Amino acid sequence: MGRMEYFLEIFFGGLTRGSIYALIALGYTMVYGIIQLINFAHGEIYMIGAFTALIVAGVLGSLGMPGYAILLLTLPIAVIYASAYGFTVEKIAYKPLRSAPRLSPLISAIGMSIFLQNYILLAQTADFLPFPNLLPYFDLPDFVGGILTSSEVTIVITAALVMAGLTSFIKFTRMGKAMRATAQNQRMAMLVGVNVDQVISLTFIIGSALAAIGGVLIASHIGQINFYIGFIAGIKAFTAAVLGGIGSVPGAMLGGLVLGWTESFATGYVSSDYEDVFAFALLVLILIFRPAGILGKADSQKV
Amino acid sequence: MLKLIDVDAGYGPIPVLHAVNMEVGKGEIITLIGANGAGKTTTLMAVCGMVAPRKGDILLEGISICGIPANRLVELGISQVPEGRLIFPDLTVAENLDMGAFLRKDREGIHQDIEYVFDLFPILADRRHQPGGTLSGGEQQMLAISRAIMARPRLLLLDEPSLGLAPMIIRQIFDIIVKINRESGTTIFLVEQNANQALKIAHRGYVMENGVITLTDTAANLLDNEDVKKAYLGI
Amino acid sequence: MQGLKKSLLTAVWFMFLTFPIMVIRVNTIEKTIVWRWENLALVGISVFLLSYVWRFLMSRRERGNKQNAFATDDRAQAFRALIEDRRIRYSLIAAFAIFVGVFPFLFSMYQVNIMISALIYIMLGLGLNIVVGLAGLLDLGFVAFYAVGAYAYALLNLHFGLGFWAVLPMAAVLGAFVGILLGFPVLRLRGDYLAIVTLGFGEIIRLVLENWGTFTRGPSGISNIPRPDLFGLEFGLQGRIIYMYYVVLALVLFTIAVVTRLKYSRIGRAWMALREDEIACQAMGIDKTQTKLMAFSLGATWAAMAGVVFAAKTSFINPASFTFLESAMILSIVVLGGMGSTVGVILGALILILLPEYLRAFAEYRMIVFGAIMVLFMVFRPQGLIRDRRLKRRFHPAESSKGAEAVPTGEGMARGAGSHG
Amino acid sequence: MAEAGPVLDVRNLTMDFGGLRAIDSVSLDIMPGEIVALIGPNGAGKTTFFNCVTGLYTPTSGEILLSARGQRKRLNGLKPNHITALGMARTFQNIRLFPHMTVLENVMIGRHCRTRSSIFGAIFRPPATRQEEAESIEISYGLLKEVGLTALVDETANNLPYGAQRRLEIARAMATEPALLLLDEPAAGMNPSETRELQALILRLREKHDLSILLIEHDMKLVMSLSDRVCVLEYGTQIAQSTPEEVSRDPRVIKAYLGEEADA
Amino acid sequence: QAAEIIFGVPGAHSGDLASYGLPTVNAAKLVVEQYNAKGGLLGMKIKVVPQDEQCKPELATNAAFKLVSEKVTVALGHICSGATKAALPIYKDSKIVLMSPSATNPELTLSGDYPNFFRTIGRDDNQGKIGASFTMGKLGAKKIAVIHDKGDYGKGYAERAKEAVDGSGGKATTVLFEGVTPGAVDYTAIVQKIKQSGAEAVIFGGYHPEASKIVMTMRKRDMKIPFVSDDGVKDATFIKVAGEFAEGVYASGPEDYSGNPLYHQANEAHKKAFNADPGVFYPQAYSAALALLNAIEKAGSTDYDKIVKALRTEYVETPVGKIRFDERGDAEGVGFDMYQVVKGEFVLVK
Ligand SMILES: Nc1ncnc2c1ncn2[C@@H]1O[C@H](COP(=O)(O)OP(=O)(O)OP(=O)(O)O)[C@@H](O)[C@H]1O
Ligand SMILES: Nc1ncnc2c1ncn2[C@@H]1O[C@H](COP(=O)(O)OP(=O)(O)OP(=O)(O)O)[C@@H](O)[C@H]1O
Ligand SMILES: [Mg+2]
Ligand SMILES: [Mg+2]
Repeated sequence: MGRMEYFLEIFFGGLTRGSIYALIALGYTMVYGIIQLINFAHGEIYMIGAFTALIVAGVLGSLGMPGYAILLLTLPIAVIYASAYGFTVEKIAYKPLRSAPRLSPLISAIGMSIFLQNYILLAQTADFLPFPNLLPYFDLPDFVGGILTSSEVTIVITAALVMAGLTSFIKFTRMGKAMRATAQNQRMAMLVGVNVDQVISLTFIIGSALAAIGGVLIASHIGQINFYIGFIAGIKAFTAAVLGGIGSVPGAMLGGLVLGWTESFATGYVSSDYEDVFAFALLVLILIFRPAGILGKADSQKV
Repeated sequence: MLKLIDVDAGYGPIPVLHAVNMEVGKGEIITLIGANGAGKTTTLMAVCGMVAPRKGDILLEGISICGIPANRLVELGISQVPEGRLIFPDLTVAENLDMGAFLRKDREGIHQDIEYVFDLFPILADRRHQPGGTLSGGEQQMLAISRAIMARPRLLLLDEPSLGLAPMIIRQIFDIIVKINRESGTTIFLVEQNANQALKIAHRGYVMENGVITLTDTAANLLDNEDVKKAYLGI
Repeated sequence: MQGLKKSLLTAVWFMFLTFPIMVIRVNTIEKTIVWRWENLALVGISVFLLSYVWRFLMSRRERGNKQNAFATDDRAQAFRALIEDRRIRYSLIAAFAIFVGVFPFLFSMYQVNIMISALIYIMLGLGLNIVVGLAGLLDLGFVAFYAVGAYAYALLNLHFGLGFWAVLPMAAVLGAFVGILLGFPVLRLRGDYLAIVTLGFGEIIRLVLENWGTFTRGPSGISNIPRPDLFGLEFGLQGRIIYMYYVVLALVLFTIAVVTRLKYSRIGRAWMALREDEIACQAMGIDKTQTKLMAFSLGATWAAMAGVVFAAKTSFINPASFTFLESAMILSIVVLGGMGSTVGVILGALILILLPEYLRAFAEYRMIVFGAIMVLFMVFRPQGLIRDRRLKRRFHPAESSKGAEAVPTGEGMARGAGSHG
Repeated sequence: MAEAGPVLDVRNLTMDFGGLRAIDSVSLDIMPGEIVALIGPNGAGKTTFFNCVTGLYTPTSGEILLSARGQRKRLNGLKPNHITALGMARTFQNIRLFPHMTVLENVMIGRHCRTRSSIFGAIFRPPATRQEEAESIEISYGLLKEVGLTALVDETANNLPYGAQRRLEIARAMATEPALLLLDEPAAGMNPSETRELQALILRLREKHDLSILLIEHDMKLVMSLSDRVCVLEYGTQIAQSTPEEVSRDPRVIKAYLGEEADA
Repeated sequence: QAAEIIFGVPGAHSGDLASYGLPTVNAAKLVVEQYNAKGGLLGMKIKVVPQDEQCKPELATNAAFKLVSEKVTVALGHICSGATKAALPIYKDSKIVLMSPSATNPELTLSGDYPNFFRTIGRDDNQGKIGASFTMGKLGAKKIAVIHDKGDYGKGYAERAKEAVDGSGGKATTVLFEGVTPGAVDYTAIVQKIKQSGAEAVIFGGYHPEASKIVMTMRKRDMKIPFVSDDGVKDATFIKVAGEFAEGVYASGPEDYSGNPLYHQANEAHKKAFNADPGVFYPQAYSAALALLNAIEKAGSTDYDKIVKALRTEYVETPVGKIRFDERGDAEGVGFDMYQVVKGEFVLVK
C-alpha cells in the first residue's frame, strides 16, 4: 500500500474525528463565551443525545420503518431532547449561580455531570449497547473507496454544513448579534434591550443540539454507546475548544480538526500509546506561543 | 413622564436609597446632583430595572414599571449611558453603535443616526473599525453617549457623561444634550458631579445626600442656593 | 394556586424530558421494547413535590440575599459573641481536639480508614487552596503532583527500600521541583487557559505512568507498599491503621499551621492581590511570575506529600487513581468549602469524601445522590460553606488618637465588611 | 542623591498600535519636587504615555531614564514590577484596587517591593519577619492617616465610596516609596469640594515625601493651581510645554483642548 | 454467631467501569435468592451487600473495611486486579475469603501472598500463550499485530502473547505492538496502522467495547484478517454490539460451557429478573457465588478455615463447569479454549 494512500487515510481519519470534536467543542465554546463557564456537563448532553437516538431508533425500528425514515425522525428528536436537557440543566444548575463566585458554577457542572451519568446508568444500563447504523450508505468512486467510508463522508459534510450554518447565524442574525453582545457585557446587553436570559438559554440549546448531532453521527459510525462516552469526548472537545481559542466559534472548529489530526497522525506515524500525550503536549505548546489559542484574541482590555 | 414614589432600594443587604420621590416631566431636562456614594447611580439603576426597589413604586407615564426587566424597558423607550461606560470591548465602534439600535428595525433610520453621531463626534468616525475596548477613556464616553442615542429613546438616562472628558468636549457634550432635548423632545435625566454645568442646562434639579433627596428646585434657584454653592459648586 | 400551576407545569416538563430514558428500554438486536410507564408516574409525582421544596428554598435564598442585613447579622453576631467568649471558645476547641484525638478508639476500623482518606484530602484541599483559593490560579491537574508523590514513594521503596519518613521530605522537594518545571512555561496563561493546560499536564503524567511500564510497572501498579513505621515496631492491622491515623493527623495539623501563616504573610497577601488584579499587582512591584510560581510549587509540594501518605495508606497504587476526576474532586472540596478559607476546605473535604461513604446505604443510588447534592450545595450556598474572612486589625486608641482624626476602635467599622462575596 | 538631574527623563518616546501612532516622539523631563501636568484631548495618548513609562506597554522607540533611590536607570524593556521597585508608582484612570482585600492590606501590598521576607520567613516567622511585618503595618497605617482613611482600615476596598477609593489608590502607590508618582485623572468623578481636598493632599504628600508628580487631569482648575509645568499632547504629539499660565494662553492649546471660552 | 450470612459484593458499580461490576451484583442476587428461597444456608438467611469502589484502589480499601466492619462472611468480587490487590490484605487480616470473577492478574495467585484469594477466571499468562500459539499455529499467521487497551488486564495479556510470538523461534514476528485509548471516539487510525503494518492477524488484549469498535472499523474497511482476543471479549455483549461484524472473530475463554445447562439456566434467570441480557463476567460471577455458598454449605460453618478447605476439596457444578480450587486459589478446570463467532454465537474451535 502506498505511503501517500496511508497518509490520506490517516488524514481523513483525523478529519472525521476532528469534525466530531468540533461539533461538541462548539457547545463548550459558545457557553464559555457567554457566561465564562466550563460546562463539564456538556459531554453528558452529547451522550444523552446519542442515547435518545438509540431509543427512538429502536422503537421506530421495531415498527418496521425503513432506514432513511428512521434517520429523518431520530435525528430531530435526539436534537430536541438534547436541547431540552441543555436548557433544563442551565435553569437548574447555572442560572441560580449567575452572580456567584466564578468557580461555583464549575463545581455545579461537575456535580451535574456525575448526576446525568448515573441517571442514564440507572435508568438504562451500564452495558455497551449496539447502535444501529443510521447513516446512509452510498458507493464512493473507486479511487477514494479504499480510503474513505461513506459514513465518514457523511460526518464530515454534515459537520461542515452545521458549522457553516452556525457561523452565519451568529454573524448575520439579530440573535447572533445579541449573543455576541451578551458574551462581552451582560449588563450592557440588557441595557440596549437584549433579553439576556433568553440569549443564554438559546446558547445552551444550540450547543446541546450540535452535541446531539455529533452524538448521533459518531454513535452510528462506531456502532455502540454507553453512559460513559460523554466524559472522554467531552474532555477532548473542551481541549479542542481551548486549542482554537475558547469563546471563538471558528476557533472551536479549527481546534477540533487540529486535535483530530494530531491524534490521528500521532497514532499513524508514532504510536497510539502516546496519542493523548501528543494531543495535550500540542495544546501546551500552542498555548505557550499563542496564549489565547489559535484564533483567540488576546483581550483588548485597556489600562 | 417618570415618577418615583417613596422608593427604597439597595444592593443585597445594604440599603442605599430611602424614600426617594422624584418627578420628571415630558421634554424636561432634570439633573440629580450629590456627593460620591450618595446613591445617584443607584437611582438610575432603579429606574432602568437593574436594581429592584424594595419599597415604593416607579411610574413611566403613569404605569408602574417595577419588576419589568431592563431589556423590556428599552422597548418602552428608556435608554442609558451607564456609569463606567460599559463599552462592548471586542465589538468595533460601528458594531457598538449598531448594538445601541438593537431593538430598532428601520435600517434606513439606523444608518442615518450612525452618520448623525459621527457628525457629533468625528473622532468616532476615525475609529469606527477599532475595537471599543482599545479606545481612550474619553472616546469610550463619547461612544457610550452615541450608543444611547442610537436607541432613539424617549427618556435618556445619563450617568456622569462628563466624566474624564476634556473641557472642550464637556462643553460640547452638554451642548449635545441640550440639542437632543430640543430637537427630538427627548426627556433627559442627568446625573452629574459637574453640578455647575449640569445646572446650567437643566430645567430643574434634585440634590441627594446619603440616599435621601434633600433639596429640589428649579436649576436657576439651585445655582443661587448657598448650601449648594458651598457643597457642590466649590464656590 | 400560582404555585400549583407552576409545579404542574414543571412536573409535565420533566415527564416529557425523562420520557424516553426512563420509560423505554430497547433491545435493538432482538427488536424488543420494554415500556416502564410506572416510572413516568414516579417522575411526575416526585418532581411535583420537589418543585415545592425547590421554590421554598429558592425564596428563602432570595430573602436571605435581600434582607439578611439585620436578621442574620443578629444571629451571626450572637454566634460570634459565643465563639469569641474565650472560655467557651477554648472549651469547644478542647472538646473537639479530644474527640479527634481519641477518634480511632471510639470507632470501627472502617470509620478510621475513611477518616484517614478524608484527612489526606484535607491536605490535598489545603494545598490546592493555596493555588486556587489564595493565588486564584485554576489548576485542574493537581492530581499530577499527587501522583508524583505516590509514585516517588512506591518506586523509591521498591528499588531502594527507602521508608516512609525518608521519602516524605524527598517527595516534597520533588513535588516543588516538578511544580516549578511545569509551572514555568504556563503561568503566564490567563485564567481558564491555565486550567486546561494543567488538566493536560495531569493527563500527560498519568499516561506516562501508564505507558512507561518498565519504570512504573504500567497499569498493573505497584503493590505491597509499606505503611509508615515507628522505630521498626510491628503492629497488627488495627494498630497500623491507628498509627497511620495519627501520622496523617499530625501532617494535617502541620499543613494547617503552615497555610494559616502563609495566608497572613507578605507572600499570602501578594497571592491574593494577584488573584484580584494582576495589572495593579505588577504596578505595585510584585513579580507576577515568581509569585505565581511560588504558589504553584508550594501547592505541588503538598500534593506530593499527600501522595506519599496515600501510597502508604492504600499499600497499592496504579495510574487509575490519578485521573482528572480526582482533580475535579479536590477542586470541588476547595470551592464547596469556601475558597481561601481553611476551615471551609476542611469541612469541604469531610463532606465530599465522607458523604459518598455514608451514602453507601443508598447502594446503586449513591453516586446519583452525590451528584445531586453537589449541585444543590452550589445552588443554595454559592459562596461555599465558609466565607473567607479577612483578618481585622484593631488599632489601639492610644495610637490613633495621635492621628489627624479620631479612629473608631473595632465594632463600628467591622460591620458590613466581609458581606461582599 | 544624584545631583539635581531630572527624576524622569523621557526622550523621543514613540508608541504604535498596529497602524495607529498613539505617541509620536514625545520628550519630557521632571525635576525633583516638581509637579508636571500632562493634558490633552481625549485619546491624545496621555494614558498610553503612562503605560509606556511604567512598563505595561513596550514603547516602539525612545529612551526612558529614571533617577531615583540613588541610581540612574534606563527603563526600556523592564517589567512593571521592576520599575516600581526602582522608585516610580502610579494610579489608574479606572480605579484598580484589590476589591476584596481590606484597606490596610491594599496599602500593605504596596510595601511588597520594599520588604524581603520569603516563604520560609512566612512559615517560621523569625523575629526579622515579625519586625518587618510590624513595620509594614505601621508605615501603611501612617499613610492611611495621611490620606484620611484610618476610619476604614478594616473595610474591604469595594465597600469604599469613590473618593475614598481614589485616595486609597494614592496611599497604596505611596507605600512603594516612590520618588516619582504618576496620577491618572485623580479628580475624575469628584465634586469641586472633594477636588479641593485632593489638591491639598497632593501638595502635602509632595512636601512630606520629597516627591515629584506627573499628573493627567482634565480639571483645569486643578491643573492650573497645582502644577509647576504643563505638557500638552494632541494626537500623540507634544504641542506645548510651559508654565500653566502660558499654556492656558497658547492659541493651539485653546483650539485643541480648552475651547474658546476657557473659564479656568 | 450472626443470624445472617453476609455476602459481600465489592466492585465497580458506578463510574466508567460499572459495566464490568454490575453484572456481578446481579449474579450474586440471583444465586442468593435461590438459596434463600430454599430456606437459606445453615438455617440462616443470606444477605447481599454490594459495595461500590469504582475500581479505584483507595475506594476498594474503604469498601473492604466497610465489609469487614459489617462482619461479612464471604465476599464475591473486586472486579479489577488493582482494586483487588489493594483490598486483599484487609480481608486476609480479617480472615475472610474473597473470590473474584474477573481479576486475572497472575500475581494474585502466583505470589502466594494471599491464601484467602480465589477466582473463577483464568490467569492472563495462560491465555496470552494460548492466543499466540493459536494464531501462529492454527491460523498460520507470520506477521502479527498485537494491540491492547493499556489496561492492567489487556496489556498483561498482550505482553504474554507478544512474548510467545517473539519466542517462537522465527515462526512469526510481532509487527506492531501498541495500546489504544479505551473510550476514544474512534479507532480508524490504529486500524489503518494495522493495515499498513502488513499484519496477517491481530491479537487484541482488552475488553469487548474496544474490541468491537476495532473489529467493526476493520471490517468496514474490508480488512478480513483474523482477529484473536481474550475472554474479556468472549462475551455475548460483544456479539450483540458488533453484530454481523463479529462473525469469524476468535476469542479464548474458559473451557467450553456452552453445552452446560447451568450456563443457560443462569442466563435465563437474569433475563427473567432484570429484563436484560447479562453483562460481562456474569457466568464467572454466578459460578463464584455458587462456589462460595456451596463451600459454606459443605463446610457446615462460616468458619474461615473450614470454608477454605471446602473450596479446595469440594467440586461444585457451575455455569463455567465443574470446578474446585487449587492451592493457589485458581479454579481447576477453568482452562482456556479457543472459540470463534459463528452465526452469532461463540462456538468451540476444534
Ligand atoms: N453593587 C453594589 N453592591 C453593594 N453596594 C453598592 C454597589 N454599588 C454601589 N454600592 C454602594 O451604594 C452606595 C451608593 O452608590 P451609588 O453608586 O449609587 O452612588 P453615586 O451617587 O452614583 O456615587 P458616584 O458619584 O461615586 O457615582 C455607595 O455607598 C456604594 O458603596
Ligand atoms: N491597546 C491599545 N490598542 C489599540 N489602540 C490603543 C490601545 N490603547 C490605546 N489606544 C489608542 O491610543 C490612543 C491614545 O489613548 P490614551 O488612552 O493614551 O488616551 P488619553 O490621552 O489617556 O485619553 P483620555 O483622556 O480620554 O483618557 C487612543 O486613540 C486609543 O484608542
Ligand atoms: Mg455613580
Ligand atoms: Mg486616559
